[in-house]
Amino acid sequence: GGDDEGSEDGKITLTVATFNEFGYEDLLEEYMDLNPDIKVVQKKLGTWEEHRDNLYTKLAAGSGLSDIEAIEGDGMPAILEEADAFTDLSDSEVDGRWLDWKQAAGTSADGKLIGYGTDIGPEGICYRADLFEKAGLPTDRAEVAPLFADWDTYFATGQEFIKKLPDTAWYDSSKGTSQAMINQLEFPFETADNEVVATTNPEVKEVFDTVTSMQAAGLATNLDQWSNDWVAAFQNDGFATMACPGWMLGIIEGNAAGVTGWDIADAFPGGGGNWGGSFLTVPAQSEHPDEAKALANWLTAPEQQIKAFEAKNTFPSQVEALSDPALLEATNAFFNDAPTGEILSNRAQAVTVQPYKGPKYADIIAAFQAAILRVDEGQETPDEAWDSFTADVERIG
Amino acid sequence: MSSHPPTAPAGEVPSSTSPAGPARSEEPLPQATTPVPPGLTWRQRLSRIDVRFSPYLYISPFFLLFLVIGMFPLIYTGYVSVHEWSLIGGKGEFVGLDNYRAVFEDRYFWRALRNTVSIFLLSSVPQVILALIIAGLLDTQLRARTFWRMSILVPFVVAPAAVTLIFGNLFGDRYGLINSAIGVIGIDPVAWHVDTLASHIAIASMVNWRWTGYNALILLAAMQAVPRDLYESAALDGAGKVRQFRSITIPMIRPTVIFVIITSTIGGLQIFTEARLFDNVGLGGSDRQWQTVTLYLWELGWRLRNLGMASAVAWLLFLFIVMFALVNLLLSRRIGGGGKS
Amino acid sequence: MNRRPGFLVYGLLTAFVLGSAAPLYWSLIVGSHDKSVVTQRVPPFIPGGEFFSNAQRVFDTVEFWKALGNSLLVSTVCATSVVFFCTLAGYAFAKLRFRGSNALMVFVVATLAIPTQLGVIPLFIQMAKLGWTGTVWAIIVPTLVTAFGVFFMRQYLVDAIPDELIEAARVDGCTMFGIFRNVAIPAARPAAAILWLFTFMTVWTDFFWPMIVMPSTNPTVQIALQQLQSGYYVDYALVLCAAVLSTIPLLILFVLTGRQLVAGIMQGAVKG
Amino acid sequence: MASVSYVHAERLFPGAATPAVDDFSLDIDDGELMVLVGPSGCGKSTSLRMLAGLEEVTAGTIKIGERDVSRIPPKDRDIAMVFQNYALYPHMNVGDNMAFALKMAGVDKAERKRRVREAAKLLDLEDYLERKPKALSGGQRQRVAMGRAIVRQPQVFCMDEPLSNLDAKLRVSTRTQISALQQRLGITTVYVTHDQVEAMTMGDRVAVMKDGILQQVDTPLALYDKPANVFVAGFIGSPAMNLLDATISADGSAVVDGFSLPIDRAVAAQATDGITLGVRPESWHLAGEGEDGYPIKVAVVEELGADAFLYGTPATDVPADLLRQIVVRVDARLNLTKGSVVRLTTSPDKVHIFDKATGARLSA
Amino acid sequence: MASVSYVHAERLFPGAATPAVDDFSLDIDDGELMVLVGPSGCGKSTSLRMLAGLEEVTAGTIKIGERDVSRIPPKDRDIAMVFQNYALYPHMNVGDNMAFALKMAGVDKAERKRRVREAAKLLDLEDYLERKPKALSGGQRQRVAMGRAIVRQPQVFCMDEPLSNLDAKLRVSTRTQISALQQRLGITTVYVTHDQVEAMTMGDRVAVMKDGILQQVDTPLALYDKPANVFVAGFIGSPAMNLLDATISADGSAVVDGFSLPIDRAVAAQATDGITLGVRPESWHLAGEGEDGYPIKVAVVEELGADAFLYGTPATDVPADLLRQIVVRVDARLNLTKGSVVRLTTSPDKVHIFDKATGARLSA
Ligand SMILES: Nc1ncnc2c1ncn2[C@@H]1O[C@H](COP(=O)(O)OP(=O)(O)OP(=O)(O)O)[C@@H](O)[C@H]1O
Ligand SMILES: Nc1ncnc2c1ncn2[C@@H]1O[C@H](COP(=O)(O)OP(=O)(O)OP(=O)(O)O)[C@@H](O)[C@H]1O
Ligand SMILES: [Mg+2]
Ligand SMILES: [Mg+2]
Repeated sequence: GGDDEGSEDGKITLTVATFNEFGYEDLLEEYMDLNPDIKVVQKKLGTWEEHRDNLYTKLAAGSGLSDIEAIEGDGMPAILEEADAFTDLSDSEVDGRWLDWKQAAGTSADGKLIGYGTDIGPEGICYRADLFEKAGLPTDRAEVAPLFADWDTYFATGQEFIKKLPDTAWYDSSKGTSQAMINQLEFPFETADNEVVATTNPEVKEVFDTVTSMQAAGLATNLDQWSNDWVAAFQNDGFATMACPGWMLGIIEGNAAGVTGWDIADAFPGGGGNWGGSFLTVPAQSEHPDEAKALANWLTAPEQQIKAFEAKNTFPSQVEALSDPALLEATNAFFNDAPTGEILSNRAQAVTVQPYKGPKYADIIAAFQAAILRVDEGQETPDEAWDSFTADVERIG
Repeated sequence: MSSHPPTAPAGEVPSSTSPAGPARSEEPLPQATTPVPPGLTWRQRLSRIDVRFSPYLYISPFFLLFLVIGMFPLIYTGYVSVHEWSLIGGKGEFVGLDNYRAVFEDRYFWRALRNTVSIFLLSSVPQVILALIIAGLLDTQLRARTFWRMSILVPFVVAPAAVTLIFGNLFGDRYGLINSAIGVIGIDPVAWHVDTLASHIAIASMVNWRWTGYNALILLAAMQAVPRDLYESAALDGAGKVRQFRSITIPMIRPTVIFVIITSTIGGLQIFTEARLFDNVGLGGSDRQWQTVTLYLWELGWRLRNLGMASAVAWLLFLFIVMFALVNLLLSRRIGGGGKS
Repeated sequence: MNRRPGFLVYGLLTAFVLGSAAPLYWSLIVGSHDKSVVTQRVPPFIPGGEFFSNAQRVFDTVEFWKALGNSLLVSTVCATSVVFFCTLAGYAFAKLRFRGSNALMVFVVATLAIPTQLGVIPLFIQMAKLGWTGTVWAIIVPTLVTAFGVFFMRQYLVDAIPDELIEAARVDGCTMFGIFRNVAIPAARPAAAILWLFTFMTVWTDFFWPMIVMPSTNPTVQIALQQLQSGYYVDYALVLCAAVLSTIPLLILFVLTGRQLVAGIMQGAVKG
Repeated sequence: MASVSYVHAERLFPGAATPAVDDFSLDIDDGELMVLVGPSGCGKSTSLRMLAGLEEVTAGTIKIGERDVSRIPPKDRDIAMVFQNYALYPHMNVGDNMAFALKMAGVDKAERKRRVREAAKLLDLEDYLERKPKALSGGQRQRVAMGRAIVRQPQVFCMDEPLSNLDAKLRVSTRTQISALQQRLGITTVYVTHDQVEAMTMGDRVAVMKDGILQQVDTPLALYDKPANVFVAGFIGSPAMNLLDATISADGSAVVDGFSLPIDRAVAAQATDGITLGVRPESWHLAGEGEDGYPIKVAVVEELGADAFLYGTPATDVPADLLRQIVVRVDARLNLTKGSVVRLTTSPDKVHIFDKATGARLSA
Repeated sequence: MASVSYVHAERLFPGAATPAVDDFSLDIDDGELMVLVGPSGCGKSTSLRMLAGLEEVTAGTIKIGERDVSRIPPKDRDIAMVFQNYALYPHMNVGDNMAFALKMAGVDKAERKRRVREAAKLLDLEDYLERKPKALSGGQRQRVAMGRAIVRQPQVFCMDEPLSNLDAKLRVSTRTQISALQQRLGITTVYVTHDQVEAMTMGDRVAVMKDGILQQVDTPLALYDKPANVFVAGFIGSPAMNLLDATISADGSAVVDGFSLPIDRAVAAQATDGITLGVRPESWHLAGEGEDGYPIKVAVVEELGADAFLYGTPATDVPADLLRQIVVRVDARLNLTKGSVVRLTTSPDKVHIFDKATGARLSA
């Protein structure tokens, strides 16, 4: 980690640690061309979880963090708790750059801007047009959209679908679906003053009940999202639809390589929803906080974010970028040449509610999804799963 | 013929106070009744010091390093375990045994304990039995015996991480090779990553695969140390091969069997890599079906960032290992029939 | 008796050996096809031609070269240091009479039973304080000596060096270190080679401790492997190709020195 | 009980160029104690193990009584064996060790107990029945091994150097015990040793082997008095017979180191080439004053109390060599100073004559 | 060269109740070969190792010449040692083995070479200088061990059972070589063995030890003829002296098993309690026809060729016991049937008399 920092031939070396795909490869080259005295090294990890373990270990160690560390949206509240370990990135230049809720999510309780927003995850619904056809459903994305207008019609369509094609589930996983539904609640697990209400909030219980009853009805694959079998299900007509934030498009394309028929509808049950999206932070450990801040600033500027979108479908969180023609005109060949830029932009604008995420948010939603998975896997009845979820939440404290 | 110079040069200062120094305790001074020995030369004294202190010099690197990296952490773990101690914030308040209580009250701890014991039993028992059989097979006049011995050992060079990835693939719930294979003979696919027992079997099989050959070699070595004439004697006495294995081989290698059981116990209670990498979440399943105690420790410390509680688990784990080793020792004694005489 | 073993013995052994090799072979099969092979109903039974392109992807995806370098460095340094210090201590315990030797040896043996996990937390805190986390030092330093090494060398040297040999050297005029150099080291050589091998393999295959102290950006081979599987989707062709790649160095070592390794394991046992 | 016959028996180890035991024919009478003796590696153990069934017979046959046992597994041969290291089962106590074979044979418990007790009484082991072998002294272990053989009441005892793990004193006393026991039980016994004293003192007859080939079978005294060849002559007797290369002079006497010794001319005439003379240490006399004799320079006189042995080198022009020595048994109280020269004589009837080329005995 | 003296030397091992060597005083002359002999565990090796400096002296002193060496480290004592297992450095060839001590002493290379070559010549090892010890036979290794001691030209040789790893034949020939060599070099030598034959044949004088205590020091023949106590009497001589418990009858003769043997009355009178009679096997005669004698039932006759030994049990009412035997040296060609009874006589001057309680010799 920190051993290759410092300057060689008078150059400053900056390290940027990201996970999954931020689409920064070309951008960093470009930045180095623009700033000949700066060398940027990118450190890329597979998943946010892994990146987070790494990040915390280094935080604990007090050294070894990169100059810029990417943080996943759900993890941001916990990071804000450790705000002292990060540089305040407030700057008049960036005021108003992001959607309000995005900027708020990167700001600590005492008003320090800790993270520069990169992308957001406006959700559409991806679907298999070919399977829809077999099931006698419409296939055109405009005709499909109404089917996904709200959760009721979405599930009802699912019931139809599985009657026709019993070997194929309606959606990819209870986990993904429940995540989408939670993302539409305002205070799912914690109140504004961080009181944990996860198990008493009737909305959460409703999500739980809905998802588990739909599972019972056979709409779900019963697979753990991200598991090997889940991956394999892409290749085996395992399911027909899934909640689909922008960054998911690349993943579908990867997992479903060779499968034709994927498409994306410009609709999301219950309006809009946001899933994911990240931030860039500059740890206080950094030896070059100013240069690092400048780089983070540049990377999260609208122009650059558009390029990142073009590279990896990471949907911009910058106000200006949303109206950028490059974004609006983007299409995706794998998804039947869908105008993904426009669709996702529409979906972003449909987002009206952002869940409040307190410091325990990440741990609680993990427990919530684990409870649902236990029902999927048949380990527990919904009631038992709810009880153990309650216990887990208590354990989280 | 004596080509040696006189040993005590005239100029040597005879020290009237005897030159025993630190040697006092081990080499008593000559008693008053015997004449005081002539003073030793400086060289002779040096070589006495050499003899006395060299051993300590030789072992000191080990003990110094061990103190720093082994002993200190051990005790410090105890210290951490009675404090609130977060991964990032560091030491907090002294909380006494609260961390231990928290551990005991956590149902996942008990589940981890259950899983650990179950995985350990599933791995060590078949492993020892299988290793005994393989060792028995190898303990014959084989052709190309080095080849066989090396072949048996191949899994040992595959790192646990790689083993787990490979087996994780083989044990895929829907599309794994093993489910395909048992599908051929008409058995329904097993949900290796869901069902508790199945996941334990899968993890145990990784451990078994890697260690059986190794243990077989250890047992083989013990078997080969059994004097051949005992077998000949038994053959003359009318015992067949199986009977010889039971009446001669097993009792004769009992100490080694116990050794193997104890080491596999210690290893079995520490299973981590296999459980951590069995899925890509790394917490031991949705319901912690296969979360082992060490994995639980890791979750507490590095996911929930509570080093205090994790330290408490570390100490508890240590106690369990000691307890298991002792129980094992007693049981194997009893079973081996060593209780008599 | 000299009866040669029959077909049954060879048959059973062959089955075990095939069982030992099968998983590795399977990962070679998967690692040399593209990723679709995993979900095929009837998998292929011979390796395909994608191995090198998969390997290329491994090197592109994670810092595998760096991981190999780190693992090689760490394993070599640890093995060498363990051999040196443990031979020294093992010899002292085996052959020198000194006050407290028995108690200290008991202590060494007792520490064999202490799980590594027990000391991990303070060790981690310590490493963090020293600023070594994330560097190879964090792996090297805790493995500079091992209780097992001391125990192993002691067990070996007890029998390998007859007491008379040491006494002969004393009578012949050797100093204590002279005896160590002229008598103990030559006698210890076979065991030292085995201990070196063993330590090398143990350090190479270790996962738990590197996972805690090494960042994914400066991984060992095992950490790099884990990264490959922890993506949002697991590309098994990639992962198993890497599993094979990570095993190749040890396999080579094994082919070269397996004979000694086997001997070592068996030796350790008879005397243990 | 039964006689034992080896009929042209051979054991060729896989991969070996020559058989370890070659064309071995030997008849052992019912109740006889036959000793196989010879230097290390000569095939004694192999011969014995062939009889026990522990070693395959690659040619020829072995019979016990009238039964050809060459292909029969060991347990069906009705043989008991006493091993050099006793091969006691260390995890069983003395009683169980003795009873094990009976248990395998399905003898019932009461009978087992009776027979073990009987054997233990015979061997004075009654107090040790509950002990494990490691709690016994060497001599006691040896007796347990004997006991284990005795309880089986087999047709044949096979013993492979059963005394070699005992110290010298115990060995001497135990060998007489074994002889006595064997006579009392009257069980045909094949006894292997490399120690010629043991062979001489214990055997009814002794079979001398070398390089897998049987050299001579006879009673101990006959071996001593009429060794069939140079090998047997040198092997039997301690200190060994003096073997001297000689040429035959014109007058028919033998010439050794330039000194002539009187021999039986008729015998010498049979020699093809040179001859080898054999004279036992006790067959030399010191020549009287003025009497002629083979001159020997005294190197060492070993006083053994009752006897003394003089070791010396021929006092001739041939350069002295520590390794080539003449041994003479002399009176214990004779005072011979080292370096002095004595003159030796002997009588023709005490000189053994062997063909130098073949080593075969020429004298009657 | 130098004399060696043990002056009340003691070795008490830490934790042991009694010293392994106790109040040991012994003077060894310059150039003498002193043999320490005794049963296993009697402290022979310990005594020798105290001299070499390998074992601490816990009380008393040891001198080499006039120098007190009790506290001096081994390497400064100018002693060479030959170990039972030879202790050859396995990774060095024969030449290097022999030169090692010289190298440690800083002797220059040319001189080392010269001395090694000289010793090798003496021991007939010249052809083997390049070989590693494991490529040598047992006898050759033994010679290398000797050579290693010789090249150092030390003041004292210490040898601890240097022959016990050789086979019986080689042992006999090697012991005479060692004696010859020692005489030639004239170096004071302390030689440890547990074999009384070796002790008798090799020592200028022999020191007999038991339980850490010196029993008797004398020339071999003096030990044989006048053993100082029952232990020495039984230990020296093979087969051992017959030791018979006796009571003294009214007429002053000794009564054994009801049979009376004539003894020197004056001596018997000194006994406090009972006496023990000692008669060597060769001191018995078979009584002539009608002559009175100690009746012995013949158990075994061991024919050794030159001699025969008769083992028998007293033919009295006392129950026979395999373990208590009378040994008689008889004529080799005498035909005695087993079970027959012979009558033994001896003469009073051949009977050794010991005090039964103390074991000390009473006869002159
Ligand atoms: N299992 C075997 N394989 C090959 N050769 C063997 C085997 N066992 C013995 N031999 C060879 O057969 C020959 C005779 O061996 P055997 O053990 O019968 O000798 P021995 O007379 O008993 O010697 P010793 O007195 O040393 O016990 C030797 O040359 C030996 O090397
Ligand atoms: N290192 C030791 N520690 C304690 N006791 C010892 C040690 N070495 C020897 N002894 C004891 O000292 C006594 C004498 O031992 P020593 O080795 O001198 O006997 P020995 O006469 O050489 O016997 P052997 O003929 O068996 O070699 C024995 O009782 C032995 O148990
Ligand atoms: Mg043999
Ligand atoms: Mg000794």
